[in-house]
Amino acid sequence: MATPRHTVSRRAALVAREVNDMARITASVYTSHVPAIGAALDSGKCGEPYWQPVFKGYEPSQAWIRANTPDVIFLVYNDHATAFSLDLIPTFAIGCAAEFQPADEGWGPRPVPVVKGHPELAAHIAQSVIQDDFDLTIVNKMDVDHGLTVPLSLLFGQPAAWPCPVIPFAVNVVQYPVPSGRRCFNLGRAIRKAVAAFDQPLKVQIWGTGGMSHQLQGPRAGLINREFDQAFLDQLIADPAALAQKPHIDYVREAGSEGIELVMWLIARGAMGDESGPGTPRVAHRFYHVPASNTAVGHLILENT
Amino acid sequence: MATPRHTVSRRAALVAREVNDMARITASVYTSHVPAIGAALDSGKCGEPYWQPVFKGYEPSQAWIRANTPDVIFLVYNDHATAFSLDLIPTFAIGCAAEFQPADEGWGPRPVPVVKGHPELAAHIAQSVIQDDFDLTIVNKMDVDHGLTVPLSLLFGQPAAWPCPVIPFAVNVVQYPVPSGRRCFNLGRAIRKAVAAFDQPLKVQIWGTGGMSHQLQGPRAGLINREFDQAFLDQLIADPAALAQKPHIDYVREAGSEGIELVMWLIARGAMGDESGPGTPRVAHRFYHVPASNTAVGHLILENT
Amino acid sequence: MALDKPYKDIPGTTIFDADQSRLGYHLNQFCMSLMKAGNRARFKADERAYLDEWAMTEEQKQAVLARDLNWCIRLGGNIYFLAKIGATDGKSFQQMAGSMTGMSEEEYRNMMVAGGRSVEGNRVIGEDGDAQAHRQPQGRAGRKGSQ
Amino acid sequence: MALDKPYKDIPGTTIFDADQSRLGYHLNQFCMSLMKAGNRARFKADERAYLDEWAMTEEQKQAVLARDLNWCIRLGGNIYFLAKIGATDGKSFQQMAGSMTGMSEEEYRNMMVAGGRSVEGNRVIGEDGDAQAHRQPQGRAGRKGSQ
Ligand SMILES: [Fe+3]
Ligand SMILES: [Fe+3]
Repeated sequence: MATPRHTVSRRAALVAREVNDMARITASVYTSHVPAIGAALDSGKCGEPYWQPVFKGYEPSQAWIRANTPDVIFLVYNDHATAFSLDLIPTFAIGCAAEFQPADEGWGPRPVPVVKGHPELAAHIAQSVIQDDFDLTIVNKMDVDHGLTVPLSLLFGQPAAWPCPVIPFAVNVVQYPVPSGRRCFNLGRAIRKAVAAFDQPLKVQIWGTGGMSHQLQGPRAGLINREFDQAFLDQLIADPAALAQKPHIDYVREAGSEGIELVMWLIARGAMGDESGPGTPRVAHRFYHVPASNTAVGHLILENT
Repeated sequence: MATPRHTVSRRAALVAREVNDMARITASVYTSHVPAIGAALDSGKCGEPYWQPVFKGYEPSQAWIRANTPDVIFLVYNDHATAFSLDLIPTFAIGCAAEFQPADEGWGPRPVPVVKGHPELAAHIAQSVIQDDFDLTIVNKMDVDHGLTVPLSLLFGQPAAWPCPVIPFAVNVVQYPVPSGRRCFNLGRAIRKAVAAFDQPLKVQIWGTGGMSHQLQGPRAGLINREFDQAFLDQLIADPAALAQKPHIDYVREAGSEGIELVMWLIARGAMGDESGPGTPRVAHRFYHVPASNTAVGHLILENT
Repeated sequence: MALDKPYKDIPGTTIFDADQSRLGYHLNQFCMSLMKAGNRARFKADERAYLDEWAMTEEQKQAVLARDLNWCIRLGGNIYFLAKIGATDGKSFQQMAGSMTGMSEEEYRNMMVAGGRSVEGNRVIGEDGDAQAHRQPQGRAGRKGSQ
Repeated sequence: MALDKPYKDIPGTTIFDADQSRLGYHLNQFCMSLMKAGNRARFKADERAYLDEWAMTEEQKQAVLARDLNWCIRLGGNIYFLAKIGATDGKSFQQMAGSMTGMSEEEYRNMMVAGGRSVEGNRVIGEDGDAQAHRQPQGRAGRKGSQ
C-alpha cells in the first residue's frame, strides 16, 4: 500500500518531536568520594598545600557543569554502613523519595544542602529496570552519606542548595558478594533504556563514584596502584565491555579491598550506550592524583556526542 | 596416559560420597497462605463445617511431612506490608538471621512458635545466587507474617516448636512492578544450584506460597477462577517453563489482583530442576477448595524422584 | 512514550504501582503505624487527632474516618496497608473485602461459599459482569436503587 | 564442595563476607549505634557499661576497649562500621587505617604522600612485601624489634 508523501513527512516530524520530548543521558561523571575531601571542604582547608592539587583538579569540572547543568543527576554510590546496617543489605537500592537528608556518620551530619530527589523519574526507572530482570530495592526514606554528598561538593562547590534534583542509587560493595562488573555494566544499559523511555525532555547525567585504588583495613592499608588506576581509566573510556569482565578478585588484589568500589563506575559507563549508536564518548576532563587521605583520587567526565 | 583401574573406582567412590555429602532439594510444597486459616486454627475453629473441608485437605500433607521431615525449609512467601513498609521494598529478600518473630499484623501476633533460621545455608544461597546475577537483599532482622506462618501451621499443625529451621524468602508482590514469572522460575533454578553446592548432607524442601485466585479490593473483590487455578496446577506440574512465560496481566485479569502471588510458586518449581536430570516430579498430593475467606485454596506436593 | 500500564482496563481493580504508591505514601504509612498496640489504642481514643499527626491530605483523612476502602484506594491506599485499619476495628479480611462491593456481609459470604465471583464479564471494562461500574453497588444495596 | 573463597590468599586483607558478617553481627551493630550523638555520649561516659548492653563476645568488647582495629576485624568487624568508633574518638579515616599497620601517624601519612603502599610483593601471601605477616608491625615499631 502506497503512503502519501505528506503522511510520511508528518510521521518523521512526529518521531523527531518524540525523540526531543524524551529524557536522555547527556554525560557521565566519575569520581572518588573520599570522606576526608568533604571534611577538608567543610572545615575550610581546601587552600592547604595538601588539598590544593585535589581541588585544582576539579576546577575544570566546576566550569564544565556550570555550562552543562543537568535537569537530574542519577548518582550511583555506595552506602558506607550508614543508611543500611547489617539488618538489611540491598544489592541495588533506588531512592524514590522527594528528599534525602545528609547523614550523621559519627562526626555529625555534613553541613551541606538537603538532597532533593526526582520521584517521578526514579519510579519510572525502577519500573523499567525491574521489568528488565534487575531486582532493585525501592527506598522511600534514606539518609545519604559522604559517598553521595562528596561528589556533589566536588562538582558544585558549596551552594546554598544543590542546583538540580538527584536520584540516589546505592550499590552494596561492603558485604560480599557484591554485584559483578558485568552485572553493573548491564544495569547501566537498562538504566539508559529506561531514561530514554521517559516522556519529559530531561537532560540526565549519570555519575559513578567510589574508588580508585585504596585499602582501609589491616596491615595492607594504604595500598595505591597507579598503573591499575590509569589502565582502568583508559579501558573505561575505550573498551568498557571488556573491562566489565574483570573479576572481583583482581580489584581486591590490585587496587585494595576498597578498590572494589570501582565496579560502580561501570553502571554509569554502561548507561552511555555508545555501542548502540554514537561513537566513543568525548573525554571532557580527566584527572588523577595521589593521595587524598588513604585514597587515589580519579575523575573523568564523558560526554555523549 | 592410562589410569590404573583401582584409581578409577576410588574416584567414583569419592564422587558418590561427595554427592551424598551435599545438600539437596528433596521436594517442593505449594499452598495458599490465607490469614483467616491462621485465625481459624488459632481460635480453635477448625472443626466448624466451614473450615472442615480445608483442614481435611491438609491431613495427607501432615502425614506426608511427618514421614518426610526436611532438615531445612526454604520458604518463599510475600510480606503483606508487615516487615516492609513503603519506606523500603526489596524485590527479593533472603532471611539470614538465627530467628524470626511472628509479626503483629494488627490483630496481635499469632500464637505460634518463633521461627528458627539456618544462617549458614541462607548465607551460602545468598552468595551463590547473587553471583548468578540475582540482586537479593540480605535481611538479618525481620518479623514474619501470615504469609510464612500459615503454611507452617497447615503442614505441621500446632507444635510447641517448628520441627525444623526455616529460611524465609520474601518476594515483593505488593507494589508493582513485581518480578516476572520467568524471573522467578530462573531464580528457582539458581537456588537449586546453590543448594547442591552446600557441603552438608541436608534434605531441603522449598515451599512456594500465596494464591490461588483471589481479589481483596474494589467492586471486583471475591473473584475466584477455578478453571484458571486448575490449569495453573496442571501446567505447574507438567510444563513449568511454559507457565513461567505467562505475563502479569493474565494473572490479574483471570485470577484477581492478589492472584499475582502465584508467581512465587514458580520459584519453588524452578528449584525442582527436573529439566536437568530426573523426570517430572512425583505428585505426592494435590488439593483444591473454594473458599477460605476470599480465596481459592490450592495445594500441591511434588517429590523429586 | 512512558511505560505501558496494560492493567488499566480491568473493572473494579486498582493496581498498586509506583504512581499509586506516591499518591498514598502517607496514608499507607499511617496504616503501618497501627501495627503497634499502643498506636491502635491512641487512634481509637481520638481518630481525628491521631490522623492529624500524619502528612495525609484532608480527603485521605475523611476516607479513613468514613472507613470507605474504595475511596481510600482511589487516594493511593493499598489493601494490605488498609487492612491494619480493619484489624484495629476487629474486622476480618472477608468483611473488609466485602465492604468494597456494596454487598452486606452475609451476601458477600454467601457469594464466596457459592464459589466466588465469576470472571465472566469482569475481565475488561465495558463487559457486563457484576464488577463493572454501571452495576455498582452490588447486592441488596444495588437492587434497592433499581426497584 | 562449598563456594570458593578466592580472596583468602591476599596478605593483610580480610574480605567481609557472609561468614565474617555473622561473626561480627553484634559488634558491627554496636558500632552503628554510635551514629546517634546521644549514644556516643553514653558510650564515652562509660564504655564498658555501654558495651555490656550488646550481645557481643567478651573478646569483641576487649578489642573495642583496646581500640585494636585488626583485632576487631578478626572478630568480624568491618571497617565502615568500626569507623564509627574512630569518629566517636574524633579520629580521621587516615588515623584509623594507619593504626592497623603499626606505623606512627606521621609515618603512615608520609607513606601516603609519597604515593602510598606498593602492590609489589603484596599481591599474594608468601611474597615479601611490607604487608606480609612476617614484616609486622611496620614502621619504627617494626624496626625496633629487628635492631
Ligand atoms: Fe566509598
Ligand atoms: Fe498473601
